Amino acid sequence: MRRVYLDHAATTGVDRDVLEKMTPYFSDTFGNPNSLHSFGREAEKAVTSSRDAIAKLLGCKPNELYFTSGGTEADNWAIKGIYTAYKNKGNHIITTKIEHKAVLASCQRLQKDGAEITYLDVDKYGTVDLEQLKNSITDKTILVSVITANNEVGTIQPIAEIGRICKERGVLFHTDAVQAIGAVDIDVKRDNIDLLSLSAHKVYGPKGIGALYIRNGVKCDRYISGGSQERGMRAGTTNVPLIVGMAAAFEKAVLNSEENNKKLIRLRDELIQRIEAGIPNSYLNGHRINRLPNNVNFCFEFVEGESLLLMLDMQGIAVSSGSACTSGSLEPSHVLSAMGVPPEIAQSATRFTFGRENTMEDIDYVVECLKKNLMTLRAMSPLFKQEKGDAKHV
Amino acid sequence: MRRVYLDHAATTGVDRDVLEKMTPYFSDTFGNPNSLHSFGREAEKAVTSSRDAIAKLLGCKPNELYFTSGGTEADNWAIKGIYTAYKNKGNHIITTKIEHKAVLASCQRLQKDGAEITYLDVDKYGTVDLEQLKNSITDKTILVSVITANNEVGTIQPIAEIGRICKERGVLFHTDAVQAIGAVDIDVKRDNIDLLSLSAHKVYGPKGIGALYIRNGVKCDRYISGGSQERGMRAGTTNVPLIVGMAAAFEKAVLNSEENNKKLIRLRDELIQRIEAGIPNSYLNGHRINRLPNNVNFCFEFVEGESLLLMLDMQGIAVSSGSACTSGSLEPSHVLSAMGVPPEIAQSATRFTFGRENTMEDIDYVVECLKKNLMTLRAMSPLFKQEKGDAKHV
Amino acid sequence: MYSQKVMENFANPKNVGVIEDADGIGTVGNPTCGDIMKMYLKIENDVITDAKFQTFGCAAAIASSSMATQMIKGKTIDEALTITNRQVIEALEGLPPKKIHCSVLAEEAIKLAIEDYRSKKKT
Amino acid sequence: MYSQKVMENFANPKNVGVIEDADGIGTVGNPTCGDIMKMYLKIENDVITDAKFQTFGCAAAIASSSMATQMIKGKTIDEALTITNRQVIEALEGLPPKKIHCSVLAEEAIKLAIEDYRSKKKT
Ligand SMILES: Cc1ncc(COP(=O)(O)O)c(C=O)c1O
Ligand SMILES: Cc1ncc(COP(=O)(O)O)c(C=O)c1O
Repeated sequence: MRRVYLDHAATTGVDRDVLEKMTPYFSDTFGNPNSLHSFGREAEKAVTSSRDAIAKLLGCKPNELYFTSGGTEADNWAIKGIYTAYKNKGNHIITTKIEHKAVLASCQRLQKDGAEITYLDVDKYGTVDLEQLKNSITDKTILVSVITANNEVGTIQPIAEIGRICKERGVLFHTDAVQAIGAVDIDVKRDNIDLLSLSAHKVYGPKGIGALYIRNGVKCDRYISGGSQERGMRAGTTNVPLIVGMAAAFEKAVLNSEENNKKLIRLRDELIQRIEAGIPNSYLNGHRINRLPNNVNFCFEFVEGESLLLMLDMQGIAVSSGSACTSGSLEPSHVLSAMGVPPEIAQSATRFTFGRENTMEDIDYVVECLKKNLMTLRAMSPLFKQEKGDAKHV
Repeated sequence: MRRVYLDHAATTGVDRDVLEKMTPYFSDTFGNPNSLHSFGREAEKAVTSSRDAIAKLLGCKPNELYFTSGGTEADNWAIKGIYTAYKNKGNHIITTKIEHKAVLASCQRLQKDGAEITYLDVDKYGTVDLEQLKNSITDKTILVSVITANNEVGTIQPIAEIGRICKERGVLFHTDAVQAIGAVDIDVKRDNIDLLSLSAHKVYGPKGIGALYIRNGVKCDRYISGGSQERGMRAGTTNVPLIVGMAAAFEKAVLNSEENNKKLIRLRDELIQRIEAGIPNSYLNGHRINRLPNNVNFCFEFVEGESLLLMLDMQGIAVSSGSACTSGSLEPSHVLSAMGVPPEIAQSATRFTFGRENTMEDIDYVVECLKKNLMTLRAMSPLFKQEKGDAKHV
Repeated sequence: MYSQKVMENFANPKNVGVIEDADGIGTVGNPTCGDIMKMYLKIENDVITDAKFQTFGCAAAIASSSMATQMIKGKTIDEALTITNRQVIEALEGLPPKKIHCSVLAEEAIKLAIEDYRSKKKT
Repeated sequence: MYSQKVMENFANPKNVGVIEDADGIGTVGNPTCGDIMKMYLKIENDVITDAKFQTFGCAAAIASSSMATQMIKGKTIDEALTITNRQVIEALEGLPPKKIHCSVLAEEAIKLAIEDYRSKKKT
């Protein structure tokens, strides 16, 4: 059966070149970089050059990067580490209603410890309101955390402007760039970013490795305690092969980003156009222009998302209903809710995220299957009545 | 040049069979196990069977295992997660002076938040005193954490007895089994263990993956917040290939443990015997019998450990001075201090840890190099005076 | 995550549709919660001679509807009233814990449709 | 972690040993802290004609001793007194931050040995 993977925002397979670069560090150059002997020093060398390479891509110094077990840990560390380090200065954190769960749950955890959290609204395209941000900053505010680009609907935030506002007001700025690396042009110095979370597996790197950038001068308490790795900031034996893989994946993603993005945008816009032209009662979620190059997200009225997902799956097409993290939960996506999508419509949200290997032919196949499945599911739905090709609520 | 790796307690290379089993999950079966589509379900299947396999080896249920980014995270989670979950019941934790830094630093972190920590003493062999343990338990005690086998000197603790005491007294028992898996027979139910930390890279599995066993019924707060992975207990995209690798490595280590250990003990005892017979002023650290099969740790009077390490390294031999985590720090090992080794002697501690590929010929080479290097370094030392083959302080 | 039986009943659901002259109709659920199930029954001499459904919901909801309608066809209404969500789950060879409520909807839809039939008969 | 120069001076340290009839001896450090350096000087007409050392310590301590003794040989004691730990580090092409104290020991050992020489000369 034909298989079309359109869930690259959930995860990607490791690029063959990347895997090839990682492989020697599993069984051959396997030393612990903390060891003083030659086995350790060889491993340390690979870690150092990986760190240098990633720092260059982000516009920071190598000693401002700390490796973590992924984007989730980086988000936890940034939010919780800044809170405990600065809570004597203030207990107020500003974030948004459309953050990844790693940020939201970390903020909710801190609320139990006495933190006050402001969750900024977004407009119907999922863009944060800069006026509301400015008005929310008080002298108790220590941190603003805004996702660079949303993982569900793909909306890209005005990160540089947020950075400028935070700098002017003297509060720290964290951004979760897990979905944005390679897709959005980021320079942490130019954009006044104080902390930034990364993960490798969204851009053809391995799962289970990420990084937190912490600007020199920012105090961020360590989160994983123990040994002296990462200059005493993040304990745990250094994951050499995965770090090498992350650096290789990021280099490929960032250095080829123009070309990659051009191709992805063509696919994205074609699918959006074909759905809007060919499928009634379908609504695009997210911003039309300030949007991740690989993200298409639609609601299909009268249909529930999981059913559509599983039907497409039977035809070999992999998509996501909402985000991989929330599918399986009963509540509608917190992102769509924040954008004002009514719950019965939000139930049908379906995310298609393209990758390097997708083609225009994939789109033909997907649109064909989509039409057929939506016909079937809508025919089955008590909410749907076909009237002269037009659909209305019962 | 001949290379002899004798630092298996710091890390090991991934076993070829293990790597082969992991490899398909990087680029081929690369799905996110949280995804509902077939790419996700294939990945989920691999995670489920890995979890089942590890549970079987430990004698627990699969749903009592939670994957982490390594032993350090597992230790942090256990200590901090139990503290926040039970602090209303009591704020007292008992641990030992010879824990891994991941446990010690986590306890020190909690002390800042109001926890009271008792650090149990050990005798000169590094064994904890069970009477002191019993006498330390109060009605405020919520957790006892004792390392199964120490990573520096290899001493194995009476884990089953500690489990029994904790059960009788109604306090939870955590053990860090990172060095013990495969080397020590562990059954979490039989041994009354409530929480247990694991890591893959000490037994020929990959770095950056570990697990925490939490007995069903024990409340342990989540530590990494976010998505719903690991039944809502540990957020972050599931690291499929590394989990597969960990299961394969543990199976190989535990199922062949008798044979492996027999071989390692032969090497271990041979090296101990050769050093004691051939090198004056050398003192074995740790217990002679209750000792990890692969661990040899000696102090060589009048010599500093790092110098010896680097000389051996120039001859292709990789050892550790103290533990990989503490080498590079200026204080003598906290483990040797706790065992009563005077600091000027502790400076010379050198750890040799064997692995599957080592041979008796390696020992010949190591002893020969050791003798030569010690002669050189001692001749250089102002503390040493050779008098008829006997050494005395100046 | 779903059993083979669930997937069969989802991929090829039985009894999808509307009975225009139904003797009893039961509607349960709420689109804001993610599922609506509407069950149509044709009843002769207290025997269910036909059953159809329309469902807006996940695979488990569709499979539960398909299975429940199959289970009640040919049964008397008293027999149909004894059918529990557990029996629907068993017939489907299991449902994930998070999806148990879908089988409850099926049980409730049957009960409501029979109630509707009885209340209509009275009037 | 160590420069090539440090490793050379560690692997083949120059001036290891004892000068039995030394004119000045300086001992610094403390075994409980991990390093002891003992420096022996032979001095003629305020010129250092020979220097030897015994060191218990890490590679950086041994290399610093080796380098420092090389640097002072042939120098007048006044010249030798101007040698700073920075100069030792430079000559070694750098030391890791945690090992800076080893170069300080070398500077101190020279100063103490010269002091010893001067105090002996006075008496
Ligand atoms: C925006 C965003 N942040 C954080 C994460 C978490 O990263 P990781 O899967 O590496 O823990 C993800 C993906 O899961 C994401 O899309
Ligand atoms: C006893 C012990 N606990 C914990 C750890 C930490 O495990 P990891 O390296 O997987 O973080 C180690 C090794 O580093 C160890 O030896």
